[in-house]
Amino acid sequence: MKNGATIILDWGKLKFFLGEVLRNFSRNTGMQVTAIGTVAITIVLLGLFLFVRGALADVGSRLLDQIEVSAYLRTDVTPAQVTAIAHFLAEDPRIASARFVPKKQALAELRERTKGTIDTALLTENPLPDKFRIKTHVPDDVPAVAASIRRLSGVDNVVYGQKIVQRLLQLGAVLRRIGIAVIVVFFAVAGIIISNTIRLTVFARRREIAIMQLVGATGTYIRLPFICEGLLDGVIGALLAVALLAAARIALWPRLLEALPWVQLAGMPVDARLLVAQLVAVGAAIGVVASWISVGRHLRT
Amino acid sequence: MKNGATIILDWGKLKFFLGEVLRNFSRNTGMQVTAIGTVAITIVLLGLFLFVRGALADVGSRLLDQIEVSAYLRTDVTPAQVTAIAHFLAEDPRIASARFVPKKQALAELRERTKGTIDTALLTENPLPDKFRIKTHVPDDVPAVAASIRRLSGVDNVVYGQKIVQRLLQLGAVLRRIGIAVIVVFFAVAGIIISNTIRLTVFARRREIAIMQLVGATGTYIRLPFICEGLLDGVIGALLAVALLAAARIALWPRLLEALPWVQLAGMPVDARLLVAQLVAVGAAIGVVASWISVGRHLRT
Amino acid sequence: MKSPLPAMISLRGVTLVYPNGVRALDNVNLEIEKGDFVFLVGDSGTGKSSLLRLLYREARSTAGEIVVDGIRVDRLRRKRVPALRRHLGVVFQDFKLLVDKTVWENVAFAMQVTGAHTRDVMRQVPRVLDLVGLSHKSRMYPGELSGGEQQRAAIARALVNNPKILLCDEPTGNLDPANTTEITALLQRINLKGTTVVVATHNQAVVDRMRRRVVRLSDGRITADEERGYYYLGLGQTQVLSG
Amino acid sequence: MKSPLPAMISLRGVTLVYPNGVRALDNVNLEIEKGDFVFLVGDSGTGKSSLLRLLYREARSTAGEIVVDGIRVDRLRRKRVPALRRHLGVVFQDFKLLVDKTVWENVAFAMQVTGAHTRDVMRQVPRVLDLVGLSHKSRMYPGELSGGEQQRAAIARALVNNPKILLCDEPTGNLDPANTTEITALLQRINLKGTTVVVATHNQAVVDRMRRRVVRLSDGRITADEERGYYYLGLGQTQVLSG
Ligand SMILES: Nc1ncnc2c1ncn2[C@@H]1O[C@H](COP(=O)(O)OP(=O)(O)OP(=O)(O)O)[C@@H](O)[C@H]1O
Ligand SMILES: Nc1ncnc2c1ncn2[C@@H]1O[C@H](COP(=O)(O)OP(=O)(O)OP(=O)(O)O)[C@@H](O)[C@H]1O
Ligand SMILES: [Mg+2]
Ligand SMILES: [Mg+2]
Repeated sequence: MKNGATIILDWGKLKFFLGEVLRNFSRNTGMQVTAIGTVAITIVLLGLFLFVRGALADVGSRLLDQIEVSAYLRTDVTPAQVTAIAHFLAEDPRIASARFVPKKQALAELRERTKGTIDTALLTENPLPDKFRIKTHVPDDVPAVAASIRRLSGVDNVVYGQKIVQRLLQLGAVLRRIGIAVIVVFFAVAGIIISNTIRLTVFARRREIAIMQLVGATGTYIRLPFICEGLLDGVIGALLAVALLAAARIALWPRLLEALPWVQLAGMPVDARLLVAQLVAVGAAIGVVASWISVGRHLRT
Repeated sequence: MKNGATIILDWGKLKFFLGEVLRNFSRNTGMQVTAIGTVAITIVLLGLFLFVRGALADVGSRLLDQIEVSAYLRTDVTPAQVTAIAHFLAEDPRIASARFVPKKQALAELRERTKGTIDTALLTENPLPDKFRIKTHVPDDVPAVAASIRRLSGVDNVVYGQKIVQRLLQLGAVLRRIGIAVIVVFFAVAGIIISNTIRLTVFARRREIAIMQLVGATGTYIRLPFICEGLLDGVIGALLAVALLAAARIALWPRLLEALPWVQLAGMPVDARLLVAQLVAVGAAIGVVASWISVGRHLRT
Repeated sequence: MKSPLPAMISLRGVTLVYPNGVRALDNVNLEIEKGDFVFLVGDSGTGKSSLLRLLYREARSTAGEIVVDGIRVDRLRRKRVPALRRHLGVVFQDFKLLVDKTVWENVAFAMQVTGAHTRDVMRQVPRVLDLVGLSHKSRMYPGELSGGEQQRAAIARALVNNPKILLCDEPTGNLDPANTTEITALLQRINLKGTTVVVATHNQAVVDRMRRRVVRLSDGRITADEERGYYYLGLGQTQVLSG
Repeated sequence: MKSPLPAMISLRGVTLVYPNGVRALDNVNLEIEKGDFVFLVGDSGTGKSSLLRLLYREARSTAGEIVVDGIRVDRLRRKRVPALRRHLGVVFQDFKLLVDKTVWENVAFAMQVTGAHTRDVMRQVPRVLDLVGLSHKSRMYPGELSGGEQQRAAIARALVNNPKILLCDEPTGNLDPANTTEITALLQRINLKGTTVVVATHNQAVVDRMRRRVVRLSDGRITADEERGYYYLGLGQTQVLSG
């Protein structure tokens, strides 16, 4: 009589086990294809979402990177006040650059902008004030920075594309929140669907599982092939998703660059190998967890 | 011996049939819950997508509805030319409004905008030109309209937020295309998942189906309860989705309005009853088609 | 002695080779007339179940002609198969009960698929359950029955439509002698009412007691066909048809 | 005569009430010693299978004490059940073969779950398949076997681990007399080598030919226990334990 406590692993057993997994895996091809397809589509959508989210953030900042704050100074501003303001602007970490524009240059710029429609010959003196041109690192800081500058002495008025910037910022915030909600829902959906698939696989084999138990198989012994099946589903699905994403990148990238030439998408810092590893890990984890839970439920009864 | 060709429907049969459907439906509660959940989530996402798509279009146009084209006229423009331009602008169907702004008013506006930073007392004569302020019906037309106005005689220069408008328009176009792709993928996913679920249900009952066939049941007789099961799954899932969407509207609407006060979301013309009917119809169709296909596959073997 | 009447069941040169290459039946010729009672005997794995399977088209013959109640079963179109099966009562060797239906429902189901009136179902089902002595278990599921009870449920289902032909595959394998005697008597009564009965069995006692026609299979061939035979090749008038 | 040795199987006041309320066993007392050969007889539905089910813990007794090979089966923790089952060989009344494994794999599986060496599996499996006369079908799936072949596959699986205790539920219900005789002789040989054998059966010929201990069940109670009994209550020394 064999001693059930001592499990000696030999090559035959491993071969048997792998055969078992491959058999389960290949027997219900249709089922596996749909399970893998589900994982693949979920992960493709996840990948797409991550990309779109990244791209949108990038697009948002690029869309607004021309936004600058103009701080008009009072006509009676003193040089000391100007220095103090320059100092203040240089110290604020949110500010990327601040340039002093003397009124002479401002007039030249106005002239340039309106292309000779202002007849400067008519001016006996420059009517424009001195100003600072300020850019922030991120557009989100613009309103706050503008407000803090407005409080400085010597500053007369602070102007930027208030309305449009505000709206874009609000929109961005809402979209970000919706995005997070969508990704949470997505993970829930993926989990439910894959666990559902494997639960049904187990359900379809409930009679076989009951027999295995009657013949003396332990829970782990019965569980293991299913776990491996889930793992395979997850990994293959993830690899498929990675392939689809890569294909999409190759096929759609040039068209995207063409459609949005001002976005330097190529510059987005993505470590492809890390991303692939992460997506595959997500797939594997989903497969293993889903099958573990699903099989467990049937073993208990 | 009964004549199989004459099927007489009596109350007992109907009761039996409904019992059959309800029994199948309630036996594997877990399975039904996941199937219904899948339909519900798919349809919720579909509803959300449709809403976001509609909202984005609305937001896009509202974001840009302040965008106006300024057509500066030459200082030597003749009254006849001004009339001709006004005429042209009035005739272009893409243009919503065109207002003539004499230079006096322009100066007042400039003064207002720079809040007294231009010392108008210094001006011996108004240095600004006359201009037209033009608004289009849709932001997309802005660049073309601007170009056509620039060609008119008497027009010196046409100015609008060129860069930002262009970028927003490009972005909108790209997002629209991505949106269509996502919705197509979504429908494919929903179809695959639901058909998968029902196929597995059928697969789990393959032995029972084989026995029914051996006892003389026709394909239709076996199919019908499954079809009804699919229908129930689809309809219940859709109703659940509608309930979730309604709850989301009630719970999130005020917060959305608060976040984006400038978007008059309330004004979006949605016929709630029609939408509900459509979503339920989509759910029912998915359920019936998926189960029809799935059961057929198993009956053939 | 051959009757001039058209046979109820007729196999001519029937061969059955399963997809895995096993030749289960080999050039079988057999005529069973209306009202016959035939025992199909033979060692395990000689093709008894296979022969029955051909008659209700669970298996399709590789060669030969099969006629059941005037229907060319070997040529029957898929769509017509349910109608054929409704005219046959079959007791399967492995019962084939629907595990998610009670005994009552299992038996009723076979009637309902024929489109029977509900009031007929309500009258007929308790009757056959009573015949096999299973009335007290009618609300139980197959998983809650003993082996013999399941077998009797399967017999009840085969009887419920009052079929012209009754095919029984090892119908007493799980029954005690008393139950076996009862079921055998039941089959005999049904046969007396005109039903053609074919019983594949290993039960020597049943065959020897009944003394009815015995068709002997051996490795897929009919090796003997006795009019009043015993389980073991005995005294009956032997007429080997083929082999 | 009672032996002072500790019994291999011992039931004391065992009652089994199924969830649906059926009282399958009612205050059963039974001692089976190491090396015994016991027939369990009784009408269909009297609790034979239920009694066996208690021994390998497919069912759990409602009351009473069950000891199998020194293990208190009625108190065994779930985690220890597989180990118990590996020490028993069970031939199930409905075979319980894995439909997606070949005969060879079905038999091997019962060995593999014990953690047996692959080379032992390769040696032992063909041996038991040969014992039941199924070597030529070892690569086939249960769905491709006749009823009797499936039954023999189930017997081979029960034997493969050389169990101390062999429980057979109607092991010859689908077998022809020749096969039945062979299987019975096999069980006897195994018993001679020291294995305790319990056989629930309806086969009168087998019981009457063997003349071994016969335990008679009736409505869940043991009504007779004869040392050298017949299928029908006969000459053997009667010792009713309870009822
Ligand atoms: N579905 C199948 N596929 C392949 N081979 C089969 C199939 N069913 C039966 N066989 C083989 O065909 C032969 C005849 O089987 P059949 O079931 O007809 O025997 P039987 O006479 O009914 O035996 P038993 O008395 O054991 O039930 C056997 O060798 C069996 O292995
Ligand atoms: N799982 C179950 N749930 C409920 N009742 C059951 C269950 N299994 C058996 N029974 C009932 O318990 C009683 C005893 O059944 P058991 O299977 O032990 O009979 P048996 O002696 O093996 O009969 P057979 O000779 O017909 O196999 C029967 O009345 C049966 O209906
Ligand atoms: Mg057979
Ligand atoms: Mg039993």
